[in-house]
Amino acid sequence: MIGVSHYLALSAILFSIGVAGVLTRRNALIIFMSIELMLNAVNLSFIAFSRHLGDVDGQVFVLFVMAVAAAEVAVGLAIIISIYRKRGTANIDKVNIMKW
Amino acid sequence: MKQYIWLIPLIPLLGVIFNGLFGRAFDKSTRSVGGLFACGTVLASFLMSLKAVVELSQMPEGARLIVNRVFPWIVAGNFEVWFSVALDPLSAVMILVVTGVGFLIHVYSLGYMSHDEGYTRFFAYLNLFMFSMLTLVLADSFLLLFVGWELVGLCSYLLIGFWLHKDSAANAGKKAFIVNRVGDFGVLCAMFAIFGVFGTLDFQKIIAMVEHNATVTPWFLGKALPVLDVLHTATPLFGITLITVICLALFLGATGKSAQIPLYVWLPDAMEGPTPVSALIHAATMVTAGVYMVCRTSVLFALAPQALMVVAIVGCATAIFSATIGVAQYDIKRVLAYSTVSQLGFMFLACGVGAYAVAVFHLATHAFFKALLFLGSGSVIHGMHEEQDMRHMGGLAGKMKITFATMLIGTLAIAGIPFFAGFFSKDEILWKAFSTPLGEQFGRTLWMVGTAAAFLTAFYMFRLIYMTFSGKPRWHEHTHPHESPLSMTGPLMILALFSIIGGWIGTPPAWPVWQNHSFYEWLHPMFSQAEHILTTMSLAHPHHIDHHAAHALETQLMWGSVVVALAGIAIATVFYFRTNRHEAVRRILAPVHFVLNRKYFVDEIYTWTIVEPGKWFSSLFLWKIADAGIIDGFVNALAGLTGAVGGVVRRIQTGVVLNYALVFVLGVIAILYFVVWSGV
Amino acid sequence: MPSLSDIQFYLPVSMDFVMIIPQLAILAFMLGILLLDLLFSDDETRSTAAIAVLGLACAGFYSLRVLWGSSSYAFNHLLLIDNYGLFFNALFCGGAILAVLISARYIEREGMALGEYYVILLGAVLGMMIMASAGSLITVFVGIETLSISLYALAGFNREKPVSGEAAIKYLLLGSFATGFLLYGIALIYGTTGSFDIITIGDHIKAHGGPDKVMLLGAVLILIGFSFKASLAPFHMWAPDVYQGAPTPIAGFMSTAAKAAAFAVLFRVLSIAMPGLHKHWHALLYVIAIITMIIGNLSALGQGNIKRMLAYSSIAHAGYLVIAILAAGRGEALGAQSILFYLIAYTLMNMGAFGVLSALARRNQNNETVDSFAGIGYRHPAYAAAMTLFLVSLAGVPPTAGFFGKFYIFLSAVRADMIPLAIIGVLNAVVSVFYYLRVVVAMYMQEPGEEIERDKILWWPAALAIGISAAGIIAMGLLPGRFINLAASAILSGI
Amino acid sequence: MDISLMQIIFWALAACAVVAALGVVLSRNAIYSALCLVGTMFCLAGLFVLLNAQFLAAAQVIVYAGAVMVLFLFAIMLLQAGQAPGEERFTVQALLGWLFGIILAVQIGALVFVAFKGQSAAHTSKTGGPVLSASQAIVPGASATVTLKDSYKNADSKVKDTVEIEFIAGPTNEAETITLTETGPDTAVFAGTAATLADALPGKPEDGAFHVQPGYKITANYEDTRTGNYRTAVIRVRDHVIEMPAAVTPDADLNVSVSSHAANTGPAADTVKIVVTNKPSGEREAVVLTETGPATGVFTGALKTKHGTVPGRNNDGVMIARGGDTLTALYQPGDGDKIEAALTDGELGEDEQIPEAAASAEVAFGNTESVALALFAKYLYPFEAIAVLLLIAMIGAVLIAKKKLKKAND
Repeated sequence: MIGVSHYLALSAILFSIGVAGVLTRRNALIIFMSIELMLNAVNLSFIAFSRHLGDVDGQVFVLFVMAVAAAEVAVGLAIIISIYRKRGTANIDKVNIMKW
Repeated sequence: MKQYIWLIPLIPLLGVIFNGLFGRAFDKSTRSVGGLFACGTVLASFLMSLKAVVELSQMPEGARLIVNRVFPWIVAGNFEVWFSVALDPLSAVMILVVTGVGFLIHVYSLGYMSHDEGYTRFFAYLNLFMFSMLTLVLADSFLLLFVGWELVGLCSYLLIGFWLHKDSAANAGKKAFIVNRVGDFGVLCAMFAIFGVFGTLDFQKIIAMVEHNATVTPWFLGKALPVLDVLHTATPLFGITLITVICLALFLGATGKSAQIPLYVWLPDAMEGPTPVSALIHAATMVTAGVYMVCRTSVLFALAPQALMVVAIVGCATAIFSATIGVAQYDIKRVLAYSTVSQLGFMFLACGVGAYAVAVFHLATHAFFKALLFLGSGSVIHGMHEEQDMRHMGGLAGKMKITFATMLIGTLAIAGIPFFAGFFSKDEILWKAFSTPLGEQFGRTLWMVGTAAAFLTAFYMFRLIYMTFSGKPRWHEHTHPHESPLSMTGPLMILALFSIIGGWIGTPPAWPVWQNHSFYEWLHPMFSQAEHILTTMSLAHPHHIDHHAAHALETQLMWGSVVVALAGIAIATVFYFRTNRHEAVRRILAPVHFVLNRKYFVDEIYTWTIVEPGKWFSSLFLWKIADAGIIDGFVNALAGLTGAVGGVVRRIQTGVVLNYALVFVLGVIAILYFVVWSGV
Repeated sequence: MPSLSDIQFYLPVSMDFVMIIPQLAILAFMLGILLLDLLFSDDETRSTAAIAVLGLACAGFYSLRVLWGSSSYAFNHLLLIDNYGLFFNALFCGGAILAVLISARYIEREGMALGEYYVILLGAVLGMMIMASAGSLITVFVGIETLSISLYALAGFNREKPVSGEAAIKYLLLGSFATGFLLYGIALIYGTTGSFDIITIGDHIKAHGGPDKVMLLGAVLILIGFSFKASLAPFHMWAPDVYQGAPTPIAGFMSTAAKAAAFAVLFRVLSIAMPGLHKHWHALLYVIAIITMIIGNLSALGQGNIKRMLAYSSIAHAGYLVIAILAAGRGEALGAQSILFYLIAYTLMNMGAFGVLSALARRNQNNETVDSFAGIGYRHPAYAAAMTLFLVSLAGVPPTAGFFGKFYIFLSAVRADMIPLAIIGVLNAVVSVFYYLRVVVAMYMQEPGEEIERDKILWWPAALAIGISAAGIIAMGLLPGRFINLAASAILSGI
Repeated sequence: MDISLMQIIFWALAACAVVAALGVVLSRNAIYSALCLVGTMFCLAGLFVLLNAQFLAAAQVIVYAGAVMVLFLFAIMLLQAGQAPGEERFTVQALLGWLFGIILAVQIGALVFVAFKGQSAAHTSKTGGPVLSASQAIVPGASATVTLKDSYKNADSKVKDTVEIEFIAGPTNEAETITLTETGPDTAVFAGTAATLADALPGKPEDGAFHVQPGYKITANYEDTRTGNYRTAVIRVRDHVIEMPAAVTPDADLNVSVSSHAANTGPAADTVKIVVTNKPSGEREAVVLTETGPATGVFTGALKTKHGTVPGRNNDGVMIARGGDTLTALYQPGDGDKIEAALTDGELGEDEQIPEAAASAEVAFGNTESVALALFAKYLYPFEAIAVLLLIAMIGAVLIAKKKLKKAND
């Protein structure tokens, strides 16, 4: 039987893949996509719990997460574009003027 | 007046505001208004103090206490501290000294700083200092005392670094501030511990609780116990009793502010500030704050004999240690600085043997003659156009008569010559050390070391006088020494007067004529409780000298110390008094050249066997290695170490955001492991 | 299951809206500025600033005077309207007013004078207000994100400056990364307790007795999310770079008001939703407090850039605040009060310090460094005196606000039987003196090197803000009782 | 839907999602990453459907896969960031990144998987599985009501079935078996009582009543024979017990009763005073309860409630309340012993769920209507706040991405 734990484990795996993506990639856009992956994984958890508890609130939260993620993407892409204009790269490890 | 004690510290604050706000508006011709205003506020404060003390003295002896609760200051649950000031015999002595000497130094500064750029700024700082110091001594609780404590530290920092164009001044200011913070750490810890035990920070309440052995419920015990049991049985650190820990923490603060081993290093450097500052802060008032605090908490210290012994040993060691260094110095202000450290050591020695009243007495007399000596040296420096090296002085006695005469009086006072103020207080300290209830052998040792320090004091002070005022002029060609204006010599003369008569209000019991113990009687109620605790303790280890024998012994010791002081002067005279005259004599009387040469030979043997090794030892080892190397090195190493660790820590911040995310996830993993997986 | 007939129980009523008038005021002024900005000419941002100040003042006044004393909820427990939240509303408004005053000329000088700047700033305040009053993890999340997105935009507002963009991208990437963890935590807490409502969660955790591991995992992840916002180690790494790169008034705003918001929500969630997990979060935050103070202070020691130094010092200050939270968690009333007291003090002194920096430091001229402040004491005595006051207060020297803030915190730690933590805190405070003092020494005791052009010194609005901060610090130092009583009344009715 | 088919769909979607997610992270080319992400999102949308969240599945496809990803693709094209250089380098950072990712997956995944193992994804706790409940607290000598809902024990739908449950009193470990009888022939609800005697003696097992004193605890562990899980019921014995209905509707009276032998001071009918607090609004009302007869030790009384949203005045005899409020009654006897009506808080307005309604709810769950009802009624406030957030994001994004700022005011 497919229980709630399967969904949760899948969610944890997807979340961790997203985390690994953030940690390993240098392209700002791909890092962003990895973060989206993390958020999507969390959404899966929310919906699985929502179903498990028989409570619709979890689904409402997922809607909010989607809206917020969209907002973050909009601002984030704008910032990446502005940085690209200045430095001609979207590689995040080149963005290190400020350190120590 | 009784309701207005709190005005005494506040009046100088007016001067701060006046000079702070309008100081920049004055030009060179009108700025003396600011200086006069500053002097006026301190004078007003002095007069009010005088009035208040007179009123205090008219109260019955056991009940001499005026408390002004101004407003509730910190209220947090059951914890309540009032902004309140208290005048009792101890703080009465302090405010008179602070405002009195402070006023004279203000007047002196009118002349001394008249050509300086930051004239009004200087007076604003001085007034701020008066405010802070008066707050400190009038404080009714540890908290307000600590506020004053920090503020005087800040003022000291501002004033040391007053001449900011000098790099050394800036560094000295920094050194003072940082070293003092180490001491403050001790005071803060002690405050928290005291609050933890007593549940209050009020001096009166704490003393009353000790007196009645009140029942307290400290948080760390969770049960009610008599306070003395708590203090004597709790052992927070390495088996040391709580009361000892508290007292040692307090004393750590005192060593910082009062420049004792190991935290004295800042004071000699502090001489980078203008001379009136050295006189006011680093000789007469601020540095005595540590002594004042120990006296203020005398009851607590009396309960901790081990801590008292530490105080006595540190005081005694500082006295001899800095005296030896003083012998090898050429900068006139540095000699005085080391002498200050040494004299403060005497005061702590007195505190450590339970003779608090004597400590306060020496504090007062020292304030007079040390302020006098510093102001005198300032007058010399002023007259010599900012020359501080004694090797470039000499023969000034004729050029600066008043300065010479007054400084000579000050020197006689500090050297412990009978009839001068310093004699009475220092002699009594040595006697009290000799007869301490803390142990016979211990007392003898303290006395011997103290007497040796007194001998050195007499020696190096007369060395200073001879090198500065006697012999041939060694100054640079275009230097034209001149006597200072009346605004500077006036305070010198007044202070000289006090350096002579100041000691007569508290003669030792062994003094043959004109017995007068009014100073000790005045302070008696302040320390009777602490002395009672100490005497009952000494009954446990009886070494009771009968009264008559004691009197005889004290007389002998008194004469002994006079002889020692005279010996110091004599040796100084042999080596420094007009030594250059020998060369003249040698040229004129060629036939006796051989004899003179032999004499020189003796001199040289003496010099090379005793003085030079001594000088070498003191200058190379004590000054260069112990002081500059070990202690400075320790402070620097500490700063360097934290800096180095900081440098490593900050390298984690690589600037690459991916590394930050890595650290983030590492943190998450570690926390999940410790809290979720291994916990529960 | 909700059905149509249930709607009447959930639909908001007028009382709900009365309770959020401060938020509505901010929103109204936000939209108003957005519209008016179209009418004004391009360069006209000063009147916009004035309107923003007016709006913030209205919201702050309404919170502190009219709504003060409410103990209610709004919107189906999504918001808890109590003195605690109202206090923070006022604090955010105060901090934002200072930020606006400092910004007024700053953004002109830096060539980024756009009315939208204030719109986004007000948006950030709105987000903070939602956070401080949040009664549900949903509102917590929405508040945090409103604040964060506003701050991402503000950090990168000065596009012409490479560091500004760098600050924005670093903040955004790490911020949304942290949001992922926060959300995961919320999901797990929701799954184990069946609710987003923090009171219900708290009851559930308490009733549950021993914590189940998933619940603990969720709680820990939520705490990590908050720790990021509050810049607690090891989740602090963004702070130095972001503060340094962001426009200076915004850096001040982030390090004070935004941090206060993070602490507001952290403390409320800990004390309402997680008392049942006290043992666990106490141990966790204990370690975090120590690491945070040590890393913040040690890193600040070697900084040559004042802005960056203040950033590290702000990390250290977050560590002190955690001590207060720990004391409060042990039932020490003073601990809770000292959080609020410290936050007022910290807002005043840090905004003030960043204000002086904004006023004196011109962009792209590398004159945010300690060395460039050499001799300022003579050329700009008023600013230098104010800066000295702020730094001295940050170092915790009495009788300033900073001293009493630290005093209350360490006292509460001692009372809550956390002596080692108090001692570590005091030692850290001693170390911090080294780097604060360096600036003072430079200002008064170092000869200026080459003359740095400081022609466009910001004057009156910024000076007003600096003056207000300085006066506040002195007032708090002289009358700390008043302010601790205010904090006490904010705590008593709230948590 | 056939179980095995559902399993196949789940495993297929899950595998696709993981593979696509790895594709996002591993692709050298950003465009492939983006396409893989779209794939992951489609798989997740499918899983959402499996979880009965059809509306969100649609939103996932439209908002994420549609709008957000198109935005990403535009950005990639605009920045020509498809093949960014420098990605090929192997670094410690990458190694640690993967290591940490795996650790995190194990840490979180294993924990949640084990914790929820064997629990159905579908909502169980209200509709299925046994529910054992009992009076929360009683005074010594009173009887506690025990009810059990367990459809599995409804062996014969024609007759009233019985269930026996063993209760153990602590600390004496006295065991009694209580027989619960079905309330009707096919209700699957069983009821019974546990009698007690106010008696300090340790009673014999199975003598029909517990010998208890205040402070004792009577517990039962009831095994759900289907899953092997235990349900626990606890009855606490106290000096005083305060009782209140679990729910009342607005404008109805709130009946409160207190049992207390100590308050029964005289032979006449005594009174006790309790305070009812409306937790969210803070309104307090004092209620005087009268003893039901001389020396019964049971006191009853009622408090008027009125529907309203503005908190009323304290002690005016009427409690102003609205749906969702929680009322707490507090009885404070003279000896300072506080007793809260711990779990007898009432929820105004919501009638208790009728078990039969669950089936229809299961169908309605997750559909557009139920999400919309929650969104526009209960969560209207954050919904509006999100609108503001989007506005701010829009302004910010436009400003930052705009080509040139105004000239610096130098």
